[in-house]
Amino acid sequence: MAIDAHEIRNWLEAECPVEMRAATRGDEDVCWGGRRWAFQSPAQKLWFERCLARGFTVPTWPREYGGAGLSRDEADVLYAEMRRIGARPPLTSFGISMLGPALLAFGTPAQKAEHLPRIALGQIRWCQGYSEPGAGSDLASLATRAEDKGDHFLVNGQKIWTSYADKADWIFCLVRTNRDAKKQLGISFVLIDMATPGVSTRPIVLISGKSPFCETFFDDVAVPKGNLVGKLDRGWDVAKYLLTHEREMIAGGGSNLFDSHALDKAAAQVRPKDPILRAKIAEAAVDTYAFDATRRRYSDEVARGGELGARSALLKYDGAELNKRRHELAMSLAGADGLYFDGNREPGVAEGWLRSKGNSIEGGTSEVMLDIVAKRLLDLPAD
Amino acid sequence: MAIDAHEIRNWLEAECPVEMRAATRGDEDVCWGGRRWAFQSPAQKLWFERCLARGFTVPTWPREYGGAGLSRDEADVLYAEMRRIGARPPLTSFGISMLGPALLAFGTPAQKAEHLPRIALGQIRWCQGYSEPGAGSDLASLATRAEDKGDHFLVNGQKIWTSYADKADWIFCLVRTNRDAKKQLGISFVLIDMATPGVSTRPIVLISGKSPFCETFFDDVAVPKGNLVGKLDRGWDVAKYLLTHEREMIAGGGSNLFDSHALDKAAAQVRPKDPILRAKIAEAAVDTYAFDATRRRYSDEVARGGELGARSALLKYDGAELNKRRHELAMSLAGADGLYFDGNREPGVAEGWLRSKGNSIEGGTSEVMLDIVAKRLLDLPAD
Amino acid sequence: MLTLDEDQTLLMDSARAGVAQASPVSEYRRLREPQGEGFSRRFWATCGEMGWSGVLVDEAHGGSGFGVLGAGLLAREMARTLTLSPFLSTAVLAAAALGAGGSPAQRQEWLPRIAAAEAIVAFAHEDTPGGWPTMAHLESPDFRLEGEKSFVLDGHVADALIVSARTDNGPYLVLVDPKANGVSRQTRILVDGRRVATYRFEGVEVDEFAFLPGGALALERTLDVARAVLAASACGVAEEAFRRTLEYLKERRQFDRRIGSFQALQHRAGLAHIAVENAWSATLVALQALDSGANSAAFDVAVAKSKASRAAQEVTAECLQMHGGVGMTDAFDVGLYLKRARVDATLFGDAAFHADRVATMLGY
Amino acid sequence: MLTLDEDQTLLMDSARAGVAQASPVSEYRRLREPQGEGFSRRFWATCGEMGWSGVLVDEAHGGSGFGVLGAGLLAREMARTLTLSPFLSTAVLAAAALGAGGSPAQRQEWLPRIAAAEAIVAFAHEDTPGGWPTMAHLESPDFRLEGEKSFVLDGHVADALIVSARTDNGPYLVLVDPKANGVSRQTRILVDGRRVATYRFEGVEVDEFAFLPGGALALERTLDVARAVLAASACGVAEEAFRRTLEYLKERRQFDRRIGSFQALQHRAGLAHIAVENAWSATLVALQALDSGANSAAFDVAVAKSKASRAAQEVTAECLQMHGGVGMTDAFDVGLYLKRARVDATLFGDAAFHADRVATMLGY
Repeated sequence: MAIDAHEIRNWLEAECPVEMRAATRGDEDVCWGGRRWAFQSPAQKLWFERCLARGFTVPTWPREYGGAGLSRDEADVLYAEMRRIGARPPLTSFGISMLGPALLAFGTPAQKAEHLPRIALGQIRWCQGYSEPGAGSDLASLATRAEDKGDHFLVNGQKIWTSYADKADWIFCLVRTNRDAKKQLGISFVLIDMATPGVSTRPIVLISGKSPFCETFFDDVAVPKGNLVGKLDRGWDVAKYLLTHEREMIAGGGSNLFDSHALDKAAAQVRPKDPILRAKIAEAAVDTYAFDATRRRYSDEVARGGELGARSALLKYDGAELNKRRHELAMSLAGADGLYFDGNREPGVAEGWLRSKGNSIEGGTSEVMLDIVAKRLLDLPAD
Repeated sequence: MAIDAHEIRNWLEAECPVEMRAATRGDEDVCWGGRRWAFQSPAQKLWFERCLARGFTVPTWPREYGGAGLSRDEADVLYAEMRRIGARPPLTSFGISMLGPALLAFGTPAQKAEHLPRIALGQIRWCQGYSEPGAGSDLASLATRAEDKGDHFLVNGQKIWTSYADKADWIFCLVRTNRDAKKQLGISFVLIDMATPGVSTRPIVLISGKSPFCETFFDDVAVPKGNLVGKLDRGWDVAKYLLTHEREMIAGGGSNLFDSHALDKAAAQVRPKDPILRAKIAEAAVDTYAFDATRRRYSDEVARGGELGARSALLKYDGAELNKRRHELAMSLAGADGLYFDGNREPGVAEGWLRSKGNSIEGGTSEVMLDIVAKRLLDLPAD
Repeated sequence: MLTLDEDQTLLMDSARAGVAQASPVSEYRRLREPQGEGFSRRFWATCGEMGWSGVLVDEAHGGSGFGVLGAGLLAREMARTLTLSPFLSTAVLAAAALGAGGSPAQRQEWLPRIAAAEAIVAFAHEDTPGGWPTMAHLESPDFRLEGEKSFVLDGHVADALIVSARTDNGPYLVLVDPKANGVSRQTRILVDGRRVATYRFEGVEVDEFAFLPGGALALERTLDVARAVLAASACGVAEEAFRRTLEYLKERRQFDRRIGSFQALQHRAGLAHIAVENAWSATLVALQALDSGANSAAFDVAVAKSKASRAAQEVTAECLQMHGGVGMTDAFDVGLYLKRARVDATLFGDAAFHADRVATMLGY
Repeated sequence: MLTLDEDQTLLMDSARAGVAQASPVSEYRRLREPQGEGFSRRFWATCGEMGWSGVLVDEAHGGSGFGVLGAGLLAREMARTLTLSPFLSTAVLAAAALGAGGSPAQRQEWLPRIAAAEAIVAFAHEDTPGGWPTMAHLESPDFRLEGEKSFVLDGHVADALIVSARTDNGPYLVLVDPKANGVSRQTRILVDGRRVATYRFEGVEVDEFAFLPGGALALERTLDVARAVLAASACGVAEEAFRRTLEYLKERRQFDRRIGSFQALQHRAGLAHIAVENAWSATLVALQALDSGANSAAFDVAVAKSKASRAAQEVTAECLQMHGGVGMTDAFDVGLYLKRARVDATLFGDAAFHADRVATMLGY
């Protein structure tokens, strides 16, 4: 199926509700889907359904799984047209962005047939269970274990930082299936229905006051062996594939982590009277435009057939640090007014600032990213 | 001998030549002494001789060695009065600042009697031989060896960064006397007459174009055993004592590394038109005043009987980094005019900038200083 | 001498022990909740008993007279456990204003009650941006006050207000009864749980005895005292956050090592330590200069507030990062220090504002 | 696309090989000495043969027409070995000025000779601070030029000058014969060995055909091209210094380890790498924008010059520090890169100057 930019443009103009053409203000504007999903507005529902009919919830997935079967280049045309009118994604989920690609690469035909359409249709909401209290940056030291009980695994342990686990239907997890093997070996990638007895979650209150993350507990949870993705004890391969995929999305601008114009706009509005603050914003603007140029350059090089590889770590590091810097400066720009933290306040300067502190921790800490840059891009020795 | 501030003040007013009350502009204003010394002005000679007569070339040394026998508190009174009128030191040398204190602590009576008076009188100019091409930060891996030949050592090897070795009469050196012992053990502290056959020097041209340092070569140099200071194989103790002494001098403001007002003065003169540059200078000024407050606070705490200890590393680190930052900003303040590097140029903006780059290398690199801060002040583990 | 004398050391040590006992971080967590007053009257009474609320009040008025350095030492200790109390508003701002500019009658009326922690006196200075500038108009026989003030610390529970107002004779401080006709207020909560009020004054009648005779000089002095004490508070925040982080670095293991053994973190911890040390040194200089009446005091205060604000923000952010994911949770304390640092850094002029003043005072 | 096409890649690769062969760092060391001309006429001739001196000259005038991106690629390669040549003055500044603002006759006279590297044309723009601003006064039938210019690259050997001057109709560029009556000059040496001249113009007669018709727009275009190409040069300096430093980090041993294995140095090397990458990306954007005539070109150039200047200064300073003591010696090359970075960063506006322009263009 070839895609025609003109046709897409017309279709979007006709079918994308006006309300769905404004930037998402926060979680309340995101369409997540799932068993317990209730649309937040008629426009959201309409937009979701219209996209679904064309396979545009997952444009690059094969049609048999509910996608539109677009190539990457074709999908880029669609995305560009959507960006042009500021259209929101019809459906957002970790099933689309993370599990789907992993299943397409590692899943059995049965797994693909079972899970992919339900993701595409927004019927099942997924969450990710990687980190544990004792396994953060050092993920390979994870301790949640899955014992072989013949036809099923018995899973016991605890995950942390599972995004929206309290709202999710299923979770994809890294679990230890072999205690004798060394660290990365002996880990498997399994899918667990959150409705299984023994699964429980507890939201984590963040410093911003929000609770997008949970602790997730597994207490003698029985998981059918058919839910193992990839080979037994080789879940690390699946996780690594996903991680690369995730960081490449950042490179492609697929992350909303980073808004290269937000600081300028705020500064132009407020026009900082303080010359020192203005100087700091100006330098941050220069660094931000330069970083954005690197992100685009790498993306163009990949589009020309290059490999992004470990450069994704560079982008992750710098994007996160610049975003933190932007929020620090936005707070300074807001002055004392930015300190209000109650019901009456202006929307979210302080919340945004506090939330941004996690950017350099989640998805690989800045320290781990710099280790990767040094060792893999610069080839510096371990000794 | 008690010292009387009033008497000292009168004496200085009467005896310190007016020409000796201006800041030293560079090496050409320093009185170094030594066998080949020629005074650079009649005033320099007069001031030297008048101080010598009162033991003020080495005020805290015992009178038998040519000093004035002042206590530290008494000497502080003298120094304060000298600073008040901007009096230059009558004599400067590594013999006074480094070897003297080591001999006073570790020397035999014979060594003290032989060397200290000649330092006090400005007759012998000393240099320091520690670093080697393969032993910089890792000084303990030095390879210059001294073989026991009965009544003398036979010294072979190479030193680097020997300040003014081409102008010095004697050198104090760390040499390896025991190859089997581990690193620090097996090193000895010896005194070598530079006139001994087999000693040669070669000046090192720096990026600033100046050559204050040399490489010094020892080729079958015979050194009498009486020139060993401290115990055989325990020269590291002497060197460590000296290093602490050196860094404490920085804390006491005894180093001219750091001028906390230089940047302000330059900025107030030029009044940077560029607001970003002004902002950077303002932040540097804040950091500089704050650092200077720490230097004074530590100094006051030591004066009250505290120990400076490893905090000297903190002062060394921050003083050096701030001085480099000051010179970077001074270059920016000078703009394109600061780039001239020929006979016609304004005195030394670029030279000062280039010279400052060595601040964070000499006397312990910034990296080693931060290691010390982390391990000794913060007690962080080595694992 | 940039050292503490015996009395000052004693004050600091007893405050550290007393504050930790009377107002630990767990107490802060209780007090920050929106339903309460945002501070503990019991702890405020303790401040009275210990002589802390009277730190800037002379002995003749029942105070302990430890001076600005004493106030700074107390603020630094109180910051370590994130104490919420009217110390800054009443014991520092109001006492400084009355001490520097109050008439004998004004001082007699308020200073003993401040020293005894029997009154809460708030200081209203910041004109609401875009609101009315606060003016006092002479309409004989009395004055009328008009305007709007924001960020009035503890304004929600104040027994009296000291309001800065423009007059035809320059700026003046005016004592105002918050219950007077024409005064209205709204309570707000800041990101560190602190309460402030926004005050509106509409045709509020004040008589001539309400004006502090000290005028503009008293205002400047009060602001400088507040800035130096806030710098000290910021130092306490940064020091304590860093102390806890060092403990964490020595405990937390990843990759089979204590994370504090990683050289990159060691060097960054070293830099944080240097920042904290320099911030406290600069603050000590400023506190002493205010006590001695040194000519350099205004400059020293600007340096201290700029340095301590920046250091506190940067160091607490580093501390959070070094904690990794758990640092992002409200359950861990490190995020609380980050928030408090931001508030201390911002009130009465942030790092950039005071760096600009430094440059201006130095003539460029 | 922020990528190079085949021709551009070929140009870059051949320049890298050609420059390294024709003008290695050892050649730079010879040329910087004060006794010579400060560049090699032989290498300049090579530039002519290779089409490098004609990079901005269109094919109709004998150039290779690679455009601003081509000029940036060449400047970056030439910077790697610290090449000294009239490339920036003649092939970039003069060619850009004539191309953007020259009359057909002016272009016909000079562009072919520039493309062939048969002429050295210097660009005199910077009024000496405190000196006379350069003005062109109309005194019929001719004009008279008055003023003083500094930092005229290769002014000491120029066959012609292009001088910026104020006129009653705004700024104009004027072609001036350096041997004309009333022109005097003094040669100076910069910290990276580069020669510049200070020119004085006293009643220098110029006829109307000496003015470049392009006026102020041509001047702005020329400055922007020079800034972008200097940014590219600064990138080359930083990249090469860093490449050499990485080698050193992998070789040099202290404490029984290669120093490149110390995590603190690894992370700092990582940051240097990121700075270098971002500087080049921003520069590439600016070079392309100048070629495509994008509206954003002036902004992109300001970003690039600011970023590349700062990155080059900071990265070369880091490189020197990572070399330790030997970095301080003239015998090692790393210090040479530090000096060159400072000069590239300073000429035509430093990092702070252009960051200020960025802020102004963004409206704050």
